[in-house]
Amino acid sequence: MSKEHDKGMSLIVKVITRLTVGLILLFGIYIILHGHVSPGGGFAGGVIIALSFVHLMLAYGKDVALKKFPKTAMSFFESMGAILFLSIALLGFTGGYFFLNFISKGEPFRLFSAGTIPLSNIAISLKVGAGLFAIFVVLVLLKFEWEKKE
Amino acid sequence: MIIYLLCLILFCCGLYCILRKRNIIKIILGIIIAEYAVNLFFILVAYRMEGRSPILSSDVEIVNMVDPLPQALVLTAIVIGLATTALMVALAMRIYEKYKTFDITKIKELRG
Amino acid sequence: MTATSNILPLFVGISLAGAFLTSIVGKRVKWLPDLMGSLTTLILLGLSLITVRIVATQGILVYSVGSWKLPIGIALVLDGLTVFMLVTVNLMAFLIAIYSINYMERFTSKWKFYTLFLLMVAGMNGVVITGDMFNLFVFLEIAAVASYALVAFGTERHELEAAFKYTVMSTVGSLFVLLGIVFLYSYTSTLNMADMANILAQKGASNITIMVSVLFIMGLGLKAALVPFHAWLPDAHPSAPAPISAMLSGILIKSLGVYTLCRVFYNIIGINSSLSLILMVLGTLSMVIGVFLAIGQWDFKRLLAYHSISQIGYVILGIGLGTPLGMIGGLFHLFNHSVFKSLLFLNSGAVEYATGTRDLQKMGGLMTKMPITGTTSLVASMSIAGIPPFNGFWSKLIIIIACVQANHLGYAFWAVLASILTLASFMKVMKYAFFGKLREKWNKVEEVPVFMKLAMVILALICVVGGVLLIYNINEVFLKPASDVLLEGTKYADIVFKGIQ
Amino acid sequence: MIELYVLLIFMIIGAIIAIEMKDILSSVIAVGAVGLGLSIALLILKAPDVAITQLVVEILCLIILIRATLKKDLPFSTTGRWLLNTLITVGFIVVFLFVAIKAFKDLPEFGYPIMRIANTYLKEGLVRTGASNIVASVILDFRAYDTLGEATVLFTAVIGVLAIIRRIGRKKKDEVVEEDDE
Repeated sequence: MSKEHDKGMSLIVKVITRLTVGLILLFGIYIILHGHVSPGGGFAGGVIIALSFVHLMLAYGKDVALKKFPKTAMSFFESMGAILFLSIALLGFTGGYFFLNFISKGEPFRLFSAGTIPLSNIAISLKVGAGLFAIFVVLVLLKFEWEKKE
Repeated sequence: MIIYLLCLILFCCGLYCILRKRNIIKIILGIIIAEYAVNLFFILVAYRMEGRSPILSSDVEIVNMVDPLPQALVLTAIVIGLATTALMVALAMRIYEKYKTFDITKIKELRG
Repeated sequence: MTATSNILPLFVGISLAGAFLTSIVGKRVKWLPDLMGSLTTLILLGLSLITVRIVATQGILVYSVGSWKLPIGIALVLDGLTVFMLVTVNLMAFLIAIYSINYMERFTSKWKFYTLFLLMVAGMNGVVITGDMFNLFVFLEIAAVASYALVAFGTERHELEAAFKYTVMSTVGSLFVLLGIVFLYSYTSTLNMADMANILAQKGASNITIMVSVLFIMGLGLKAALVPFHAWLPDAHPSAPAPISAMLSGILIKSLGVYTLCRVFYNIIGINSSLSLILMVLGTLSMVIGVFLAIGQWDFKRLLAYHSISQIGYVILGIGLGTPLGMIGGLFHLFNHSVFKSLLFLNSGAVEYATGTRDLQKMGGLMTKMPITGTTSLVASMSIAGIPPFNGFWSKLIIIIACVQANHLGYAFWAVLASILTLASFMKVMKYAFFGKLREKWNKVEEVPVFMKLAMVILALICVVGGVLLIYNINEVFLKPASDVLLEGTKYADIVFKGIQ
Repeated sequence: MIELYVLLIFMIIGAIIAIEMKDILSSVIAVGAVGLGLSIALLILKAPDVAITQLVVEILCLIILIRATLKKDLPFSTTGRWLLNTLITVGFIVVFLFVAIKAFKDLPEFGYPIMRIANTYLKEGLVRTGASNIVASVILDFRAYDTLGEATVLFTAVIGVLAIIRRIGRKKKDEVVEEDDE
């Protein structure tokens, strides 16, 4: 515990981060799930999820953030999101068309409506969240050659 | 009319930055500004006077919505811009590692 | 809508699935990326050969993605020109994927290479097959973003620098294209190419058409490396790994630049005499300036890159002429150029693989040590220089005859001059690299591994028999439908609308 | 619509500051201000989806860019033919704007788009896709193929960044290199 406190920013930032990071994550999930009834959607929600982890990493340092969301999980979620979205597209062939919205549309204005749209939102958000956090981590952890020697 | 022109002036600011500045990060900033301008232009041509946002409500019927298609396209364009920017920043940081500078007049191993 | 048209979305779907699977599994299993790369491109090649037959028997095919009919959804269109480009792209992609199996052993992280390679193929297939303006932009960006990363794949200093230069110029090009699409959307309120062509034809000429033409010439000129916009090409193409140089020079600048330019100007905006003149002048400038810049080069790949600019000039000149003969010549030269320029880049890669240098002055006498590389390179050089009976001769001949027929003797003169200078330049390459005295340093040089040889030999065979494409029967199903699409001009719209029913 | 003009002028001033500022960190923050202005402008133009996305993308871009520029040396140089090159660039921009102004006269007036296709989306979007957010129904149903492309561009960029960031790119014949895969 004490070792964790050595890295990252000051105590005030850490306490506030602990309070807000969960809320940001939750807000991201809310935005994803309600993408088809209110503004937002998979992409914006995915970026918000990535930002919540970025927030954690800036405040606590890389070790804590990478323990919560390890690199292997990142690349897995990224590829899975992409494959999931492509499978939704290919599953449309069951109805005869690429990208056919093949699930019943349901009752409008409800959370469970609009066929494949919420599913696509989830797939995209997985991809975007994991992918953008991966880009951030890779760029932040990039140590220059001459920095290593010092 | 004037508003379209202002938007294209913003685009030209970005273009000037790309063409004339000699610093890698400034060039990236120029591309970001130009992208913003194009995205804004796309939304501007979709606007309708006294329009409403294209989200239906279950209680009241909303008339006079703005054009939803450009909004969907701009969402795509923003993501593409982000992807290009991330790639360019990665390239810029690797170049900095190799040359220890962002100045492109000093980074000239290749002849034009 | 028939069952056969379900083949259309597969071109993008299969290549994307290949790329995603490679990125998941390829990390752990070492041999899998090679297999995935070759297998995916082989399937795509098979599918594209099937489409040749489909278009010959059934005519144009239109596919509505997600069952949304033409103006409101995205339509995929399969016509003669699309088939022609699909075959060219997938044939080259397959051969280059085979070549990469051995060549990319010299690089780390092979799975990243194959993932990006397949994404680039997906982007090019998507650009070629789409019938929607914004969709074209999206797939253009996929291919372009993948190529930025691939140019920097060696991560040495000059490679990073070249990749940055390429990225900046190409992104500016994309922004111009996007701005052009915004103008077109605002003016016509549609994104479908056929619908757009109809409305533009109804509204007649206006300032918008001029503005959009300027934007597209700048944007797509940057992608195709026409002469005022060519500065990135001589850096980017030599810096990439050899298979990627072959992809970039062989098909990327053609499918992103030349194909899109043709599609927009002939089928959507509609060609007129001033646009045609601009295309011909740009083509001639590229042709002559490219070859003059190439003569003085001593770096093998850099020399080839300048010749790419020059040869793209021929293609644009032929297509810009606007006569049926010029059109066939331009498209035929496009195909031939992708064959022999890919082959030459693969040869340069083979030489680099064996000796570790690209400097022509340091080579010499390699023919005795590397007979297959030397022979295939000789075939490709004679092709590009336009010596009968190789394929390059026929296409150049057709373009020059078309120039003379259309009473443009000046352009014909420049075309002949550029051809002679190309010959001189490649005689230099042959003399310094493959003939002459063998240097002692190269005594231990060995011929390259089997897959590299295989790819080069197949390409050389295509060079030798390429003239066959002009024989009446084959021409009738492959080249002529492609040039017909361009000759129809804005009537393209009616044909697409007829195809939807 | 006066607020839109004010915002656009604010954005142009922000862009000019970003271009001309000597300190790169200040430039990056000025670009952040431009992006924020854009986000508010999108909200005024009734595009809430795009505004949210623009805002979050802006934040992420800014963090990455600040990371890239922090504590780096910032040399500025002007090349020999500074005046000539600037004149050519400005001349090009003036010609470009001149052609654009002519073209604007043929565009539909601001605030009155044609909306041929868009009316179909507005009328039938809810019934045929079930999503009350028409923008969501366009990006994920009517034009889902574009969104597949968009997701692929991002995927390409991630793999591309991973490829560029590799410390060792080439290896000699039969050399075994430790590969740090991420």
